[in-house]
Amino acid sequence: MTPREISYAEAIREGFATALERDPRVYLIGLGVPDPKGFFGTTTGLQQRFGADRVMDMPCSENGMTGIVLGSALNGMRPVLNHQRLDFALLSMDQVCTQAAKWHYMFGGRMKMPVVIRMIIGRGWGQGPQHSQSLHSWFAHIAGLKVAMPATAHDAKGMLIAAIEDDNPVVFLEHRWLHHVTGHVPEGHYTVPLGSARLARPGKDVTIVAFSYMVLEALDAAARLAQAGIEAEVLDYRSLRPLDAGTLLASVRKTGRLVVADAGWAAAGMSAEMLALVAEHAHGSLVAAPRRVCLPDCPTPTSPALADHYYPRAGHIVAAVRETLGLRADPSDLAVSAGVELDKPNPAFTGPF
Amino acid sequence: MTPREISYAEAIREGFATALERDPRVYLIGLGVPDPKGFFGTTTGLQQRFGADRVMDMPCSENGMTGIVLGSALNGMRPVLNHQRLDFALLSMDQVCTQAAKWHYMFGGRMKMPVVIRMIIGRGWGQGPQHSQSLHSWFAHIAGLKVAMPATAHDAKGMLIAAIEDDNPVVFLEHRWLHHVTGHVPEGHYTVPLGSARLARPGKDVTIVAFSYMVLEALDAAARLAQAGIEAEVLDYRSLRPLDAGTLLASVRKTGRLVVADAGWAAAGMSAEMLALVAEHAHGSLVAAPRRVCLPDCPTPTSPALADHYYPRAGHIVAAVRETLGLRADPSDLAVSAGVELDKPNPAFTGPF
Amino acid sequence: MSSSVGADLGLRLYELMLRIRLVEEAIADRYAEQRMRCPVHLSIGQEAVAAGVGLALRADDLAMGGHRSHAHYLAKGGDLRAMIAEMHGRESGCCRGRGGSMHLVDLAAGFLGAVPIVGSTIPIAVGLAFGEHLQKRDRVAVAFMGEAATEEGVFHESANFASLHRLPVVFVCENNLYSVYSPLSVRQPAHCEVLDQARGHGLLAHPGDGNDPLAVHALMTDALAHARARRGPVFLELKTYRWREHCGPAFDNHIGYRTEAEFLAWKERDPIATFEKKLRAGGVFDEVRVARFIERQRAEIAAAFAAAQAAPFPAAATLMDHVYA
Amino acid sequence: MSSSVGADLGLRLYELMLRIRLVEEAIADRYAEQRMRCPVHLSIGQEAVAAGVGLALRADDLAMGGHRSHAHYLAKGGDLRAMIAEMHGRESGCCRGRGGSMHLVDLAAGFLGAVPIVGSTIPIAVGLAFGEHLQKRDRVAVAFMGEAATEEGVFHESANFASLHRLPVVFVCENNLYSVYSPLSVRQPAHCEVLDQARGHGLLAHPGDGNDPLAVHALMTDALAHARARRGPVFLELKTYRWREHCGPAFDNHIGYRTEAEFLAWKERDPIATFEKKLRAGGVFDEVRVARFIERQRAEIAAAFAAAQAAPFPAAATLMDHVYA
Ligand SMILES: Cc1ncc(C[n+]2csc(CCOP(=O)(O)OP(=O)(O)O)c2C)c(N)n1
Ligand SMILES: Cc1ncc(C[n+]2csc(CCOP(=O)(O)OP(=O)(O)O)c2C)c(N)n1
Ligand SMILES: [Mg+2]
Ligand SMILES: [Mg+2]
Repeated sequence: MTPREISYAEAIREGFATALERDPRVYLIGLGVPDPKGFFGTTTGLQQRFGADRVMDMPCSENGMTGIVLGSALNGMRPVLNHQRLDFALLSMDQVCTQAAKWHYMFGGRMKMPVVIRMIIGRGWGQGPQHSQSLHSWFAHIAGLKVAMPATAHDAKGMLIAAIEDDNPVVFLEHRWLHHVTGHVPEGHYTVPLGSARLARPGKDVTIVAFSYMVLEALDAAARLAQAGIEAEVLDYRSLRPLDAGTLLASVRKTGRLVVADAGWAAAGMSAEMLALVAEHAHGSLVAAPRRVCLPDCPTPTSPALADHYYPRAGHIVAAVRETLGLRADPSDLAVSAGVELDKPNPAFTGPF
Repeated sequence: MTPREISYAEAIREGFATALERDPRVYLIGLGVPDPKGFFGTTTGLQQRFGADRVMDMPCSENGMTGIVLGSALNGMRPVLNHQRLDFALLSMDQVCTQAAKWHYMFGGRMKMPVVIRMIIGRGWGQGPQHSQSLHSWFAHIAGLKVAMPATAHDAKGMLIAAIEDDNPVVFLEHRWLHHVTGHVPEGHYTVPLGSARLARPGKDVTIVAFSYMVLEALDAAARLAQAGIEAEVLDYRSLRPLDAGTLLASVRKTGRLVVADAGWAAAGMSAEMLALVAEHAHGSLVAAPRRVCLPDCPTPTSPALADHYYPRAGHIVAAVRETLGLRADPSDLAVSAGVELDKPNPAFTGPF
Repeated sequence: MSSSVGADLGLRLYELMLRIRLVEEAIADRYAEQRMRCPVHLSIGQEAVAAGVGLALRADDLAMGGHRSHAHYLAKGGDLRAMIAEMHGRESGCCRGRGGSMHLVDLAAGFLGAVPIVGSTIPIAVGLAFGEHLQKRDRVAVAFMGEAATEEGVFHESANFASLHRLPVVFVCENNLYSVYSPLSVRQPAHCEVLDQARGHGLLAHPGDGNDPLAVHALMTDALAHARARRGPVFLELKTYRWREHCGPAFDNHIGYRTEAEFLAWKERDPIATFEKKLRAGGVFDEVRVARFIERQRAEIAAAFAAAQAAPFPAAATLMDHVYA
Repeated sequence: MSSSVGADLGLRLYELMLRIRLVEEAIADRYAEQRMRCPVHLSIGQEAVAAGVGLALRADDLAMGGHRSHAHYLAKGGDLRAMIAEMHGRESGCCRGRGGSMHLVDLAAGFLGAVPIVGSTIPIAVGLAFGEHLQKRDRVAVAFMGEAATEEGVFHESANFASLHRLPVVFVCENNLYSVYSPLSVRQPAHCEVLDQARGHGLLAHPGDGNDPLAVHALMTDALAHARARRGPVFLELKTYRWREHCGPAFDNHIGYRTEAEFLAWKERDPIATFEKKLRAGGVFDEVRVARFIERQRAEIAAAFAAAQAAPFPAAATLMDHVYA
């Protein structure tokens, strides 16, 4: 029997159904959570199944609604707040980072804050400057938060359930371009612990650390590199906080080379943290300068003509790996196969959103 | 004639007066800007001198007021928005990071956004978890912002004027514990360009990069190290964005050792960025693992008994430098001189805020 | 509508609505070609608001909008070619292709920007008015907003400050009953009105029929006089209805968040057809003029699309331009 | 106040105000010793609000506050020793010393937290009420807030949601005319009231004399009945006055943001002295009981300070405790 494969979006939906089923304190709330589009298919049918007081819509009030879910959590509930774009959550940074993250600590451990705040990272089809920010590095900076950013359908479900069952505020980040990607997902209840990195592909020549959607690009890059006889080890850093530094350090001690592929910006971000950890704790283990493959240091342009040059792809990772190996640059790395449209998550996508 | 010495707070006030004088488009706004306490003495007398339509109070509406100053900037003004604590600005991250930072870019360069947003970083005397966050690393992450964080009275005035004259949004960060510190400040108009690091003390054995208040601690550390015959070079990273990477790289190529002292948290922060830049661009130049001296990875506790162990001091920097030199740890590094109270910026301080 | 001024205003309102409708229908028709590779939020069915407001404004007045602002931009006199080019992601677009359909700007026309974050241009528009106030000038700023934007705290912060300083700003709230697929009933209490919230801040607040361009124009004319005379900001709640899906070119009454009957009832009240009837009844409808107008519009729209599609994309080398001024 | 129940309530209100006053005066008196090393925001002069609300609440009702919440905490039944220890930064503090004066909690008493960011506990208190609603329980949540908090957008977002779901929450707004040193005139339009804003969201909103504990108690009793019966949230605006500086122990009428005359006029209306006069006039003031009460309070306060100052500080090794649950 081949293992069951479902999409990342369906995995999220299963995770929700499992959590809603097991614990009457769990509820989902967010703009459009029960709407016909089902939040990119991740909540479809849940209101029908669990009722309007478990799966519900809300006003367009991100900051207030964050505080409201926090209060409900202090009073016995286990809410999941859903944002269709991470960008909208910038209205709620006080509640997320100054309140939720610090609540347990600043009240001396007397209260718990079991909330999950889910944010989708947009990309493609003109999402542009205000619908595509991937600010996971901000959240990773804040003690008291947990930050989950699964790359596979399996981890999406398992980490979502773990996040809901966790007694701390968890920022749960999903890249829009992962929703349609399928993978093996067990039925029923299981958890993937928050706080561990995943070895996505073993290798010995170079370590590629990747976050979220970039794990796919990294695996693609590793496959291409394998054809050139280069064995890349790919680490899926699905948990940004707590951060599993050990896996990174062990890998670079073995490979001696490091490329970090981030779905966000470089400056003072997670990619910097990975390089810094290696510098501090594995000094001398790198035989070549490490490389970061991140977004260029500018806002996201809307025009596909620019966005195509904005988002790094597998080819950029391959090129960075070549650099760490002292190999000559190969311009064909960045070639785009005929017919591939870089502003679409998959060929079936036709917009509008 | 000895050069004139005034405090950092007075330097800010002079900078404001100079800017208000020279350009009728400049105005200051913020909670308490014209009040009797004069915003820690940085705005005292300015309303009397320039009038209530140039120096004004506002409602307790951080997000809205940020948008309002942005709009006024689009319509010919050059506002300075003032927050008594950085923490309050978390309510305005949408306007600061999603609007102001991206405005010039996302409208194809057709509009400019000349605003200065000033934020004070609290510390000491029970400022605790919600009045002491130093989130400069967040702003450093965002393209389109400029981020200034002067450590001296001279730079405070010169960078403030430069910020006001700049056509981009500038986040201007002042550490509360710098306000009383005096230094040479020229009279009249001058600017310190945004985007350059300052060599605060030359040395050849180790590079200490410091941000904001930590520059003082770093200089203290360097003085102590000098007594042990160790010549530390101290770099004042007063500009986080644009970032002057060259100064850092040249210094570590010379010294071969790096300690970064940040007034904020480590994880995915500016300290990580400094280590990452060195790893990428000066690989092999470090003869020892670099060290970060940052806040512990937890919210700020209020009790002085804990805060005393929370904030890193010169001694921690000395200890870190010793590590990079392979010297034995000296427990006396962290000793606190008798009578020194670590929760006060200076002996004259008696609270309440 | 007996006077010739009235007749001319009527025809101009009619033509402006028609222009907006024709442009947006062209966008809808051509969307499937996949050459406009960005979200589009159409105002088809809501044209009376933009037209009534647009023609009441002085040319040098200022306006800002949101995600659904093609109509606002055009009504304020925004350049059609630059807008269509923007949707096509071209260097000739009003944002040089960096923004797309939800980021529109035409400085010459006084349209100072639209952004897709709900509510975020409201304080910025109030800031434009604050700039007028500080510089002792007399332009008025308009904040176009949907009714969901009143749920954002920033609307209230903006209204309070505008009211405090009696700033020359008019909040034009198009209440089309939905935010995406969410009806008002899951977002705002049934026992109070959007208008009450505005009044709570001391704004002069009026309801209006957002499908009647003449009513909108009259309300807006009064609002502008009030705001310009510094008697305080004004809030207009104009009820109307979006015909197509929230985002994209299609109709979507079948997907379940609203009924076909509700849609049909509103379609009955089509602002353009209804107004045409009124103009005809008043004897001021000018077949020839309108026919010529439509022809010219179609030509202009076709030319705008042709120009956009022929225009160069931004060069890759310019990716990092415009980050800093 | 003829019935014995009324008399008893009167005395209890009086005693609670007195307790709050005595505690805060002790804090003020001892602040210069520099053993409470954190900001303190005193409610001296505003005690009637906390007392009137506190005694109207059911013991299991819930409350949250802000930067100026010593009074709210005590009125809700919060543990005095734990509060004084908290101000001293001790492990025995209500937050184990991690919070200080602006972070108060007593779960047993139903006081679920105060934080210094203006307005930030308002939605959280509404969330407590939402929790009651979802779990079909009947406790009411109180959001204590200053009048400046109505300027924060989050208040409006919270009020809208509370109103939408008729949540059992009472917003208790102490309007003491100032935010730090900023008078209302630079923050809110003169031509509208804080209450109007609440009404705009469909809240039942009442003004009240924040210096009259009986009036507050009566208003709050009705408000609680309304909220508990799920007839909707209630907003009370209680006018009162802070006697001391915004933050710290001193008087500050000389520094220029308000006049000595204004202060004296309010001092004339001292909630405690005025109420005492009323109790005496009603013949229900009980000298002996009150004298004993004061004695007991002084002893309890002295003991709380002594205990706090003798209590151990948090150990350095516990710095990183409680970051994660
Ligand atoms: C802050 C924020 N929250 C959520 C969204 C998602 N969103 C995009 S358009 C929209 C609907 C807003 O409704 P309304 O203001 O009534 O305008 P309409 O679409 O009806 O014209 C929403 C919720 C957003 N863009 N910004
Ligand atoms: C979001 C935020 N902005 C500003 C401040 C600074 N601040 C502390 S207390 C205070 C006054 C608030 O006034 P009000 O709500 O009327 O309460 P009061 O102090 O009068 O009791 C302000 C502005 C803050 N703590 N939080
Ligand atoms: Mg709408
Ligand atoms: Mg007040």
